[in-house]
Amino acid sequence: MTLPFDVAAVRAEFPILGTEIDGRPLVYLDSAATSQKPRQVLDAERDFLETANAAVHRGAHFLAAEATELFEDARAAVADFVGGTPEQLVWTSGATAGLNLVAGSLGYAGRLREGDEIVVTEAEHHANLIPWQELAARTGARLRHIPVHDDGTLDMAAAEGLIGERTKVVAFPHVSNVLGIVNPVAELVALARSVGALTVLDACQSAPHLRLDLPASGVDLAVFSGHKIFGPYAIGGLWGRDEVLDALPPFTTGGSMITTVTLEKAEFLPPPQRFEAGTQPVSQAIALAAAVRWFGALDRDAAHAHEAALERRLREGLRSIDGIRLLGDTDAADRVALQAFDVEGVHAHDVGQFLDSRGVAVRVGHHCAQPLHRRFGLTASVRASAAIHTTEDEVDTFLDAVSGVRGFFGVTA
Amino acid sequence: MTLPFDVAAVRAEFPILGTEIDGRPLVYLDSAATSQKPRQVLDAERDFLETANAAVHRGAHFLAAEATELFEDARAAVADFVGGTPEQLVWTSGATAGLNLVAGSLGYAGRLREGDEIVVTEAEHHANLIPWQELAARTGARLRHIPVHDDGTLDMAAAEGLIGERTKVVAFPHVSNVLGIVNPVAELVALARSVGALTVLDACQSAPHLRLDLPASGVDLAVFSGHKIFGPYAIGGLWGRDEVLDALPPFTTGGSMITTVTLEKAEFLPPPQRFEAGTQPVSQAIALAAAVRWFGALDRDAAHAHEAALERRLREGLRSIDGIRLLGDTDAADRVALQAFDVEGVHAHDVGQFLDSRGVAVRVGHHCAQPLHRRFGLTASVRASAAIHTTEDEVDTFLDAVSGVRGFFGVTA
Amino acid sequence: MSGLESLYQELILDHAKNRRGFGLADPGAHSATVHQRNPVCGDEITLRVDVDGGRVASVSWEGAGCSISQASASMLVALLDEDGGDDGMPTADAETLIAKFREALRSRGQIPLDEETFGDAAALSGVSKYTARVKCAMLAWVALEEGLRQA
Amino acid sequence: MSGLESLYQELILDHAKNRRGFGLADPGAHSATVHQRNPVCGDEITLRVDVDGGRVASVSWEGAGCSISQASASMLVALLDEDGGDDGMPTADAETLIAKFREALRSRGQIPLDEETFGDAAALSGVSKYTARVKCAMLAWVALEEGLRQA
Ligand SMILES: Cc1ncc(COP(=O)(O)O)c(C=O)c1O
Ligand SMILES: Cc1ncc(COP(=O)(O)O)c(C=O)c1O
Repeated sequence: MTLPFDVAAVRAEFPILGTEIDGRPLVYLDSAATSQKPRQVLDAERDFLETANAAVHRGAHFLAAEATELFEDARAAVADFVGGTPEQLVWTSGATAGLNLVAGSLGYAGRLREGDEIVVTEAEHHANLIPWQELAARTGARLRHIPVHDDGTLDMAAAEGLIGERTKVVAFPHVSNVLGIVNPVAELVALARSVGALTVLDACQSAPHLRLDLPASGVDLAVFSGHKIFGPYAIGGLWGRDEVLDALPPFTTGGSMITTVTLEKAEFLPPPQRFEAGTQPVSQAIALAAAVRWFGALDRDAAHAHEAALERRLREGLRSIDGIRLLGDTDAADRVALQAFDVEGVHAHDVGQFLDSRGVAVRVGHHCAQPLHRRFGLTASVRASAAIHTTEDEVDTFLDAVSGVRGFFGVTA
Repeated sequence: MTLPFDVAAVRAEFPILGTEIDGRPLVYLDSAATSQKPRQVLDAERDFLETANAAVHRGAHFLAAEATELFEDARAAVADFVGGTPEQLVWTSGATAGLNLVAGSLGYAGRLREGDEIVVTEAEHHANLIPWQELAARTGARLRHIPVHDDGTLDMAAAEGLIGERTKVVAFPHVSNVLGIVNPVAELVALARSVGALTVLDACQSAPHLRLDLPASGVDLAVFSGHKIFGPYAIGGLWGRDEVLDALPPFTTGGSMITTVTLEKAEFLPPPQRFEAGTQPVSQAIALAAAVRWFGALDRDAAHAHEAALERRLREGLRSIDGIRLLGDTDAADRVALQAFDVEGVHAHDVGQFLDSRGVAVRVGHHCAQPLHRRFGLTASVRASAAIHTTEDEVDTFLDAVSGVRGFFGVTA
Repeated sequence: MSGLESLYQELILDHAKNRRGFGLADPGAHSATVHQRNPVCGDEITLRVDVDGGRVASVSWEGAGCSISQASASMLVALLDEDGGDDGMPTADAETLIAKFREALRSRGQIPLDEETFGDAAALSGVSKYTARVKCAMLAWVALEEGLRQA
Repeated sequence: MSGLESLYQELILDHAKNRRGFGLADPGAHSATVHQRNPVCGDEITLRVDVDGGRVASVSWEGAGCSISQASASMLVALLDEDGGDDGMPTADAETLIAKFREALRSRGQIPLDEETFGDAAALSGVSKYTARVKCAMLAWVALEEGLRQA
């Protein structure tokens, strides 16, 4: 038996959660856009900057040695958080940068040619779509996509037909940032492996909720963003299998990733340094390590049960309100506590404004997933997304506010 | 008459400057590697994260609106710091990222071909060298370099001969991070303009010391790093003329830089957003704005006089010590307070270790400028670099320590 | 909820439902058709303006978006109709109106829109306190500005 | 300055000045030549090892770097000379030594190098407290490890 999860104790670590909006307590349901940061993370970064800050990997002086150690310890902590080794963890400025690195490096390496195919899903965030479009345009490769069923799950039968001999890359989200559905990673990896294609996992929306073991997942490469897992902005991770990273050339170049440089030519270090040109996000790495240490130290089973309860309450609550249409409404798959929806007759922007007046912060718009919205006949939707600090009461406040939307805007059933 | 500069008041803003190393006060002479951060910067970032943090440019909710305003105000402040408009200021993760963006984008745009030439200097930081090597290798263009005289100044006669009809890009440092000499920007721009070449300025080492007016300087593009101008890691700026940025395609792609996206194709926003794929370094932008506001509010004339005095003391002091050879020792050019040197008979690493035992933090190694070191017959040097918070006493402590180096290591004249 | 009610006045919700000028008219001899988009929220408008003898002869539009953007477009048409009389508003006057409208909306609640000048559109005054919504309210007006430049 | 003096013991400065085994010998029948570089500080070494009948017959080297890296290479040669006797140290013993040396240097001052086993190289114990310098001290030893693998 797991103990009930102590959400009050968790909340106490987040200074911003005490904010009031127009006299009402803030209900922050926009964690999928960016998460709030616990005190531990803010303190870790500030402590570092006030006591140990110096350029890493370069100096003989005391601070430099201290900073280098903290920085490399941070790499080990974050690598461990996703199940990998420090050598497999490349710092990036975020998931978008990681995906561009992979697509760009494959392009520079000449790994794609005319006739080759790249497969993504219809549920892609633009960050896992446009870099592949650009790579396809530059190489003559063809970009194809796995369609999404009406309930939001991937059309795996179609995937089987799509992934074939020509497929060189299969890139997909672990969890779509609109649908909240956990995609069948093992099945997609199996399909890709059977044709020798590289798999690239967008783990942005799974990392804040699920326990990740990337090496065991079978994917070749994966990306995530620090600011979505209780860490700072401007840092993220690219994880890759040793032999996969080893075969990739650098995407960007500069200091700290070289061995010998002449005016004519440079030789590059092995991974991960090969991909880390220039001064790295040092204080952010240390803060991100604090984030994953904090998060990892929670009772993850109890935390998961808490989030699962939030998810059900959110989805079932929305379902029971008139005129609400859910995006990705299925019991046939695992989900995270994130739900996008459309309010019939009221534009998403107006819904968001109404909820804001009740202190409820949600995201409105296309959530960087225009193709997916188009597939559901929408240009925008409203998305509520919870985090480990969200309470059932907050979900209820949100649901209560949503019930008032159509009345306020004079839409009658 | 300018008032004497109040360095004690400045120092009081830097918590880390109170550190003791083995019972001796820290003398931080490694600001050219990374600068320390004043309280204002640490506070601005923390305040933001505790009270207003939210995803920018995307939400209708209160925090999102607040965050967006602060973020765009920050852009305006940093743009203003270099003399530009907000539309001309692209956020990057640092100078290296900015230079890779420019070189990569020129490559994608097909702006360089076989037979074209790119001109850099022999005094380049690897960040302003390797991206051009890579671009040259990918396009068939030729990379050439302006040599450096024995005294560290650029061989402008050679530059005149080198920059010609085939030249498409001239990239150079405003101030070399090893030589500390201010390069003749106007002359180089004139040469480049006369042949219609694009100019790219690496302003990493000038931004912390000189007042910048990039539009007036005549360059087309310029980069700088936040962490060297009292701001956070993981952020920097790329400044460009409107028409120059406008003609560049994106280097990386993803969310927030598009208008319409289909599964097949994306359309991009105008600059600066076109170059800002993915979640931006929001809290870092706000903190960097705090840095330049703090720095900009100092009496810059008095500050400059203070730094000029430090520079003279540093250079003249080193000159007077036996067995010291300065890199870039000239009175024939403006300089910043940064001096690299070689101690005859003692390896730079050992010098650094010795100075560290006296509490003095300097940088040792090739400082990401291997070709320049090779040109002076060295593989490594020691570099002392001051900032606005450095005192004359600190320079003296440093000089005193340097005088003891050869004795300790048993090197006799 | 007074903030919200001042933002979404009855008049705004009415205009958003009964949109004046909605449905593109056939292009005239001196007409321009402009497409504007708010990349942040996806609001879109296609606006057609017909200019005749230095006057705004007709404005029609199509589009999708939040109630603020829809109401604002509708109110703009109503204003041009009412103030322009039979011949239509002089283009110079329309340009002045747009500039004043922009100034007020960007004033963060400092400059109200007066009913005398802006008619029903004065109800949009409340928008200027919501910086994230200013672009929604401006969409049709920016489209008209661009159209007048082209026509 | 006791920290500094324990790092730079007399013996270290001596070895750095009078380097044992400096200058590459002619390659033997079963020799390997290895180049190692410390990308952080630019220290470089080229080391040649000659293996004969499962024993380290000779080691010579060239290189440039800080006194720690130079002294460490010199001390390594001295140790092999003294402990190996006329026939040279068995390669398995050399490998064990290298492993122990690495363990001690990475121990952050926890594991000292004993003189019995490491001879003059025991003077490098102090390095293990300076994490930034561990690579300097390891350079020659890593080169030998690689050389034994190849020879
Ligand atoms: C002259 C110069 N250019 C470029 C860089 C690269 O800057 P960053 O490492 O912050 O990207 C530096 C500093 O490392 C520098 O001193
Ligand atoms: C599924 C998914 N992929 C990619 C991204 C891009 O992440 P970032 O903007 O942090 O680079 C996001 C978030 O914006 C996301 O939700």
